[in-house]
Amino acid sequence: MDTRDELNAVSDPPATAETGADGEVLYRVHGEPVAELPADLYIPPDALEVFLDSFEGPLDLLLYLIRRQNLDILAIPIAEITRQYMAYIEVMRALRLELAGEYLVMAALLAEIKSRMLLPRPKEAETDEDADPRMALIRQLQEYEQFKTAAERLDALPRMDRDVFAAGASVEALEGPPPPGPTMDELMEALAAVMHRASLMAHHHVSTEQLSVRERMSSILDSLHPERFTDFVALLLAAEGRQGVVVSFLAVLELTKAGLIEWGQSEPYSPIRLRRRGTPVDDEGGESA
Amino acid sequence: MSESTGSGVQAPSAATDDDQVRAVELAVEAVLFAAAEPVEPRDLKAACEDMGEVDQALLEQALGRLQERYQDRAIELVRSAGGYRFRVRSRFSATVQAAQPERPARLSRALLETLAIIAYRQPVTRAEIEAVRGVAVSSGIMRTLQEREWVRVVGHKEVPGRPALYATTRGFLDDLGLKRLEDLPPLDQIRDLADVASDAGLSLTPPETDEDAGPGTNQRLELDVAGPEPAPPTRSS
Amino acid sequence: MSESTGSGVQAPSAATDDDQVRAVELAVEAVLFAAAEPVEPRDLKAACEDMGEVDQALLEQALGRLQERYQDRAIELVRSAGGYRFRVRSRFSATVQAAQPERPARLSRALLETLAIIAYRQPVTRAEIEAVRGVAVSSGIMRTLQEREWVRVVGHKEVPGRPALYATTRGFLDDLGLKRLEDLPPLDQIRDLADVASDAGLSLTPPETDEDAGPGTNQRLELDVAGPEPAPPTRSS
Repeated sequence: MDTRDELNAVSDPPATAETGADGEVLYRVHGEPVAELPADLYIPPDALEVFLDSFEGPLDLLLYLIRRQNLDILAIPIAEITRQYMAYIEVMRALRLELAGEYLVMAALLAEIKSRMLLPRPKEAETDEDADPRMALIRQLQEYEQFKTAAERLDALPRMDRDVFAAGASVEALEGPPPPGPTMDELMEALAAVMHRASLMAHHHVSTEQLSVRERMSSILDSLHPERFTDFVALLLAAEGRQGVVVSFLAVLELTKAGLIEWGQSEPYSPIRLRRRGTPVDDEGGESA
Repeated sequence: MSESTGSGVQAPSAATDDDQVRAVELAVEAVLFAAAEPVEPRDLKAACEDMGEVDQALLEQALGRLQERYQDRAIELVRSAGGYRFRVRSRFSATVQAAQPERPARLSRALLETLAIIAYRQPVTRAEIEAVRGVAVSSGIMRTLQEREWVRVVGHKEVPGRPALYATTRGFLDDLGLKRLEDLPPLDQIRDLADVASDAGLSLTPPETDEDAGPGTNQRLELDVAGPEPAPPTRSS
Repeated sequence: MSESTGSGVQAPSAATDDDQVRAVELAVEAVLFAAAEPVEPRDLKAACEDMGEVDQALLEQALGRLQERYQDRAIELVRSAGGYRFRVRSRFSATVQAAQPERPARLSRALLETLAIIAYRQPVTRAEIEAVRGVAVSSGIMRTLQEREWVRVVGHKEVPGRPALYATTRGFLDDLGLKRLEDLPPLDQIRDLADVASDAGLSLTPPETDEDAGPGTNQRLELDVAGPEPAPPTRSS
């Protein structure tokens, strides 16, 4: 490949159109990016975003580009790979995927390697990295691939609770000093940790009100039968006042939304009745030794 | 099969039946030992569905054999409100206790997190708890929570497989000294607590935006279902 | 006891021994079924303390019998890093899964890659993990791994900032049914840089020269230094 083209590919990423020697096309139609992906991998346009989003980082993307062409890591055609890499970055940008800084750092590194390869090499300073600027990158790619493979193998091992299951028995019949109970502090601390982890912080507006609805959902669900209808009005206890009625009503709506209960009415204007969806749970049975 | 064939045919037929009983017996054994709570007879039948027709009689025969099998063992097969389960015989109380030399003074983090999520998200399925926690919830934890009577099954979600829906109990509130669930601190307050903790440089540093999907990308989707949309996490540093 | 007593005493003595083995067997059975996690031999012995001296041989005899007892059952007695546990035999996994319809969420690639690096390189800092993956490792992933008790902080590296050093736990091995770290699938061997060089038609000095560099620059070379022994190379291209 002509060195001038290589340079252009880096300094001028395919913002409008670029046709590579292998016929890969990446362009936009009416401002919409369209990528015709390599023949060895058909990706429906809808899945493109998912596809691009699925790279674990710049090394992963580079590895993909190299492997896709069945190339040995050790012989990366830097110019070609750089061009493709930039093309993918451009698509990510056009799709407004969150483009982590690492991708841009890698782009800069590729550009640097390219430029260094174009320069005449000073004979005296021939350590490995200087001899071939690709060396460091190659090592990094090899190492990443090593762990990528290891991760896949790790995932393939039979795992507790997914592929194999522990065998346990109830300890209910056992006697002994009562184990510790939960303290409010412990509970709150645990929940705070979960919320951090799960990025639940958006739930600013979950109030005590909603919590009472949640509780009511549990108790209503518990009181309903799958086979017998219950009068809706019976669930609204006047003794609880207006707030209690509202809570029950909201709970019923939530349960309906969750598909846990169903409504029935034998004829117009007759009482609205509810029952739990699904088949009955077994009734209490005696314990056998 | 005509009855005129006599014992020559009877024997293999009995053997086949016996094989089937044994197959059901083993399947039931596997399910009961892996379950977090008592298993209803029809769920046991469902677990054996690839063994042909498993009727009540066959199931009971298998259960009977299982019960016999553990007659003089350290565990027993019992039937209680929710169905069948294995439990450790009470005469091993001291033994089991002796095996835990240093009794944990507090509950495990995993158990507390699970309990907290059930309290705030009830009624909730195990998969939903896992989606929030980002890690699997073991059957052992669910079993413990129910045996301590802090959590119970209040129904089943009408989706394939009918997963159990968990809720907290009266006993849970009693143990916390609360009258009702809404006496639990509102989530806002817990958020503040979490912020304080992270400001203090404790283990609760806020998660980063990308890459965060512990159990895959569907974690975020699950959260969408459970509540208002998760805003970008607050990066407080 | 004198040896002159002959078989008249031998028989009861053997019977007593047998009773003792059986007592230990049942005690161990109770403890294992009651425990949510694998139980260490030490704790199993502690459970039998009121049965007189229970030495290693006796414990092993009891465990052997227990194993035999469940030979053709749906569950099996296994040993992993944390000790002994009963688990459902893998051929019944599908049955259990059918009865527990909610699959645990899949682990993200980001999490798995991070876990793999920690497993094979431990103890390792977050910066070192990031150097291998080429992207930032989110706090969420590190916390999820720790919450799941697969990873823990084992110390701090004595470099500026004293970053935490992460390692895998026994629970990690237990969850994968492994006895020790060496039982992990071997890492693919990375081709030597000298080969790389000769393939590339270059003459290079071996990479050792870089080893003295600071933590920032030599991360990639730590491969040769840390981590469990890379087992025989299985080169899968």
